[in-house]
Amino acid sequence: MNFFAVALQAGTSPDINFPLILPEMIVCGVAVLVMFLDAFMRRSQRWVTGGLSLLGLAAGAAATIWLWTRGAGSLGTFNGMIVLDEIRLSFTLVVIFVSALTVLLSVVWVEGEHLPAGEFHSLLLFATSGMMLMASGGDLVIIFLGLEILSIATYVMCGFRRTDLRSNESSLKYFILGSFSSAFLLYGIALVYGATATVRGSGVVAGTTNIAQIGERVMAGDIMYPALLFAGAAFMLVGFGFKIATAPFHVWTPDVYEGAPTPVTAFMAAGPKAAGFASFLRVFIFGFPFVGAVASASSATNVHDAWLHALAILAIITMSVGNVAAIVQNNVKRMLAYSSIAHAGYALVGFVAAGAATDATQRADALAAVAFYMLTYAVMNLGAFAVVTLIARQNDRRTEVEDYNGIGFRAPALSFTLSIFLLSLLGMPLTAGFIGKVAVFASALNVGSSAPAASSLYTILVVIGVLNTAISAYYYLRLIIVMFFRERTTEWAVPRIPASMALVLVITILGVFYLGLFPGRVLDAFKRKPASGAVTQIAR
Amino acid sequence: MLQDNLLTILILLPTVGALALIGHGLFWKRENDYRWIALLFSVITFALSLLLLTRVGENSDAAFRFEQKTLWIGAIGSYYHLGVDGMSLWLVILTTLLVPVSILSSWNSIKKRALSFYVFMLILESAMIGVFVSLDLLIFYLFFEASLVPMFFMIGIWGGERRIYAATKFFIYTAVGSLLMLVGIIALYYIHQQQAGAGTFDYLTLLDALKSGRVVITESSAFWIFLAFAFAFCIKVPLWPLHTWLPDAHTEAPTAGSVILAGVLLKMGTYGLLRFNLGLMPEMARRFAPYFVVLAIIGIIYGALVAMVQPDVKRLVAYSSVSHMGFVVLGIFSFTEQGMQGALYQMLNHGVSTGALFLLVGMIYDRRHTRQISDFGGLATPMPWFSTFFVIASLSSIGLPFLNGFVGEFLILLGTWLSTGFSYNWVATMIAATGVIWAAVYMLWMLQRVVFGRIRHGENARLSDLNAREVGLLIPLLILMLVMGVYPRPFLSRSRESVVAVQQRVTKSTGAAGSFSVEVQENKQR
Amino acid sequence: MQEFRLEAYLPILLMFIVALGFAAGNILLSQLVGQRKQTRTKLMPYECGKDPVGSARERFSVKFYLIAMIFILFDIEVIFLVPWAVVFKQLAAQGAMMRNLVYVEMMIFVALLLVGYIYVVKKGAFDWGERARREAEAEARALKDMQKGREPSTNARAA
Amino acid sequence: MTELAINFPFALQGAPAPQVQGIDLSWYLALSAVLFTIGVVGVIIKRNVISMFMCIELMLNAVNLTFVAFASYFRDVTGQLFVFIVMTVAAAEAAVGLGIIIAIFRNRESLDVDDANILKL
Repeated sequence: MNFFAVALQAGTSPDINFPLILPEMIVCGVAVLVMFLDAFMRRSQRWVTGGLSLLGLAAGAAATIWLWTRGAGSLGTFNGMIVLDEIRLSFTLVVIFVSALTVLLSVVWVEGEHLPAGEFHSLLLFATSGMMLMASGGDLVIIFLGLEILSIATYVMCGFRRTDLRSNESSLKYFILGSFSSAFLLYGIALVYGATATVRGSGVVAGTTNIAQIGERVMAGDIMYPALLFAGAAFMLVGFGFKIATAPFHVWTPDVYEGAPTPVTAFMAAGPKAAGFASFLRVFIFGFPFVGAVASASSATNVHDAWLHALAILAIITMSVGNVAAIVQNNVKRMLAYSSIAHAGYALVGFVAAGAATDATQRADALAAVAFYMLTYAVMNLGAFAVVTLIARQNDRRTEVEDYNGIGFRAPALSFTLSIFLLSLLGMPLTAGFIGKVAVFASALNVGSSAPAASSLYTILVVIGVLNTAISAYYYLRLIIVMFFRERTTEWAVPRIPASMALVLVITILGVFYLGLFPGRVLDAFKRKPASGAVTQIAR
Repeated sequence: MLQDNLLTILILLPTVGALALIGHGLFWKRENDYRWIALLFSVITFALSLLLLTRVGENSDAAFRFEQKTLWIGAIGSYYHLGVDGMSLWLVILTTLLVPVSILSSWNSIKKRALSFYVFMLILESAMIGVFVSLDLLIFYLFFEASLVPMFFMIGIWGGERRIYAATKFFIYTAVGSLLMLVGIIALYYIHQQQAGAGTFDYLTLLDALKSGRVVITESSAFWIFLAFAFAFCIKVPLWPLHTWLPDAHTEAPTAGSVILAGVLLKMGTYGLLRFNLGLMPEMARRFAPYFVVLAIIGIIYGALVAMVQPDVKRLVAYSSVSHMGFVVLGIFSFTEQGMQGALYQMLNHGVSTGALFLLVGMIYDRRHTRQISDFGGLATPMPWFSTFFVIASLSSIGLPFLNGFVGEFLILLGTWLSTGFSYNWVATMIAATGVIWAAVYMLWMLQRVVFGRIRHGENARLSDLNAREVGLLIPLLILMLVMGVYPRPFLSRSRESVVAVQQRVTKSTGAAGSFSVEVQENKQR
Repeated sequence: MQEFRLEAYLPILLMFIVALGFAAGNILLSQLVGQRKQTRTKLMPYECGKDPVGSARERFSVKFYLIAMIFILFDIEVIFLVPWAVVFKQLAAQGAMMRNLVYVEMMIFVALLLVGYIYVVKKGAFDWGERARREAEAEARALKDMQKGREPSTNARAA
Repeated sequence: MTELAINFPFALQGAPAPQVQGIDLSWYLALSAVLFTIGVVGVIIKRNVISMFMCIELMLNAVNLTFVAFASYFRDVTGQLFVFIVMTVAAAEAAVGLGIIIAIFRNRESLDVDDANILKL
């Protein structure tokens, strides 16, 4: 249950284990520190705050790896509020990676736009700690809290270019629709909380918001109000669907991504999406698990089937809508926004596979595939947005496709790197995007091959995914075509590449090829259970 | 050392060359060096590829040589597995031969962005070699797709007027097909995992499991997987009616691009059909054979007829490719030793002859900047060398005896005649044979209008004949045409056992999906 | 039903006294210590800071909203203090270590609030000084211009 | 009153209807569902940013009502704890939201709140 509840009722000591949340504490602490520093420094010094942020993120990553390899001991799990498993840790690393690259991406940009660097970096770190909490939450309270920490920081970051109306508008739209979806999620949580109450003898045992407990009760068919559970799951599906931008809850994405400052767009497309997937996966796969043979005849057992099929349909719609709509876009950021919707759809295929998996190995494989997909998407997406930032110049002026006309051989380094990222997003072999897609699609086919009854569903999902990849070729290639196959008629000065930006490009390019050529280590690592003291469920 | 890692070296050497080019471009920026570096690397690659002949001797058995196998992605279970047998041997050598030839052909015609051009060319060479030597399905797919990108850039940047349209069409057509193949590959992996314990992408492991019956692909799965593979390869071949990307791509590509496209890229399709569709799903291959034969014959006739009315020489040669590749598919699906050997031989022939034709068209285009047949006429007078080569290449393409085309087409038609895989095989043979006549019609008619007759346009009279470089790069192709036409044994005997192995597999296998029962005749000609 | 005992409500009485004393003390202190300037505005009847005569649709300075928002933020944090205070005694009874832990945790929470407060101060949210006055005057000018139906003058816009 | 009693699907079969403070739990849930729906409809049909924002607050408070009703019925703290967090979050969102709205008004150089409906959210 929760901290206070247990303390009051049982009179036991609270289940505190600080090492378990060390990464979160480090990042959060550095965020406060950066904020504090920013208040006392006269001129905002981007290198100080940026460097400090990077250090903090590195320390957070180190703590995460330490948790993974050494473990946090079996002291406690804050009464099941925090989990320690490979899903949390792999998503945490992805999120930290995204934030670190965003810091590098924004350091020079923030200065060029005459914006306060310290504020930006502390917001970014707060958002990161929120995302990390989302990945590590074992209780819906923590997940909601993390989500809100993330969202509130991101609302501000979207509108960070205060004097630009596009940025304002993006921020407002994100704010309205983001809090709208949060309310849905919250209502879902409330209904699940009420639904999971059980009857013991003559008394009523309170409902729970602990995901593992929800899972146990659903498995046992021990649910007082099954109908409420369905409704709650549906509301949560909508809430999370908004956050990770699945169609038909994607309407905010293009506007927000287009209007937000480009580095923020890069961050939003990669980080919050990964974090959203982490908690979405955890809530649905562990909270409403596959019941199988244990099932009593109660209708509660069908929650799993219901969300699985809903999600499969969402995946199909998301992939198709994202790709088809991206074709007609003339703004590069908007195009990449639709592409990010499509990529959420591909990742959902892996999600469905993880949900449908009948044994633990299959599920672990599928979950690792989704985490890996998020990592590959983060790498190539951040790389692409880094180039877009450079080409956009100040005030995000040049983000139309025409602005890329014939720049291919004027700035070959930039254009070829962008092409590599686009081809990776498209899923060409030798790049990260290919392995990500293979991993996700393979997990779906794997599930399909071992569940012959419903196998056609998964095959259809994969085939639709593959056909969508072919559709996506059209708009990714379009940008390459515009850059290389057209001639430029107007003047165009080659943008100067600052050192931090060059570093981002080098990291992402190496990442794209490393993950594309030698993905084995990362994939294996994402499947590895934390060393010891891994308490994912609490025994009651 | 060299011998053991030969295939890896062959794949990597051109890429190393590309990196060297980029390095050179970054530090020295000397435009004239690029082509020399590219030529150097491609010639070394060619020389090394000849070492393959040392272990794949005449009458050698069907086993793979120069095998290399290292774990690539443990989590997925994919191996870096290479090997070469009689079927892939000649395709590799054809690739390594055509690349230096096409680099030479673009010696002066590629002025703009030369660095990128040669870099793409060398990367393309790596990918193409990789396709023919990979024995792991995922690696195969990887190279298969990777060959798209450089070609896409080559058409798009250095192509003709409608290059963007052609490049996009080329990319999307081929990508759609190969992506479906990817689904098929992953499905095979899990079928193996389900029945044999561990999943694998390894071709030989899969083949063993299927041969021994440890793994049986159910009929419905085999149906879809076969179609997925076949779709990918038929687009690449291209088989009618999936051929529409080809005339555009060939016509708009720069000369070197057309040579590589016709000479090597199309062969990936037929090679894939032969290796994977027939090897892994022989029952399905038998079941689908009649449809493939019909489509191949339509392709032969259609390609020839459309070629006849083309006003553009390059487009004419492009459509002739559709016709020729139809022959190859026909030969493959005859399931006789002659037919399949002929198909393999015809792949090489087509690479050499059509490659030479595209080179010649490119040379005349460099001089006149037009490819319209009506703009020429009587070139024999000002350009005797050119005309001689052009006539010989055209005749080889038609299939004149003593030239290479004849051997291939004759074997294919013979094989089709002897085939028992489908009924009315004699009808098929006869219709296909008319394709040869049509080829003679359109080629000779084109020759008549371009090379012979009197000069109708004044500027044609002042055209300079081929220079030493051009003659030099055509000579090897010409010698090949003659040698392959007169003395095909060294080629055929090396590939025979591998081809027969596939043929035996198709005709003898009786799997769960063997609902299509055929009276399989033991091939008496062996 | 528990017996009614008046002494149980003693803390509430104390609370009343402290609150009353604080308010009264402040008024008294400002009367005694503060300097007095009789301006026209100050001699106006008090109407919550608004002009008693004129249009009701008058715009406030954005500063008021800012203060209000900051107030809400700090105000709402108190709700975390209440449950803590409720269970503190029980937790503290479990031993010195637990007591210290729980105490330090709340101190960290308060310290974080303090950091936020210092940040707000340093960023000038409470700055009603010269700069803020200039801004307010510029806003007032812009308002007047608009009421007269003109476009806002350029210098108001720049301000 | 008995005629109005609706048989909610989550009422236990045969058992007496669960009550909170002498009122059926169902009524609390129905009220919060109605409030939530009003909020959702408001966000969808309103064109004024402030109104939309208020509708979102309404949704959040509807959720709070659900939580409190359940928590009170279960005699459990979890739900109430959630309410605390929701209230804090709502306050933070209010601050950020108003900040965003003010930023927009400054850039539009407009004093009228109703101008925000140009956005056509």
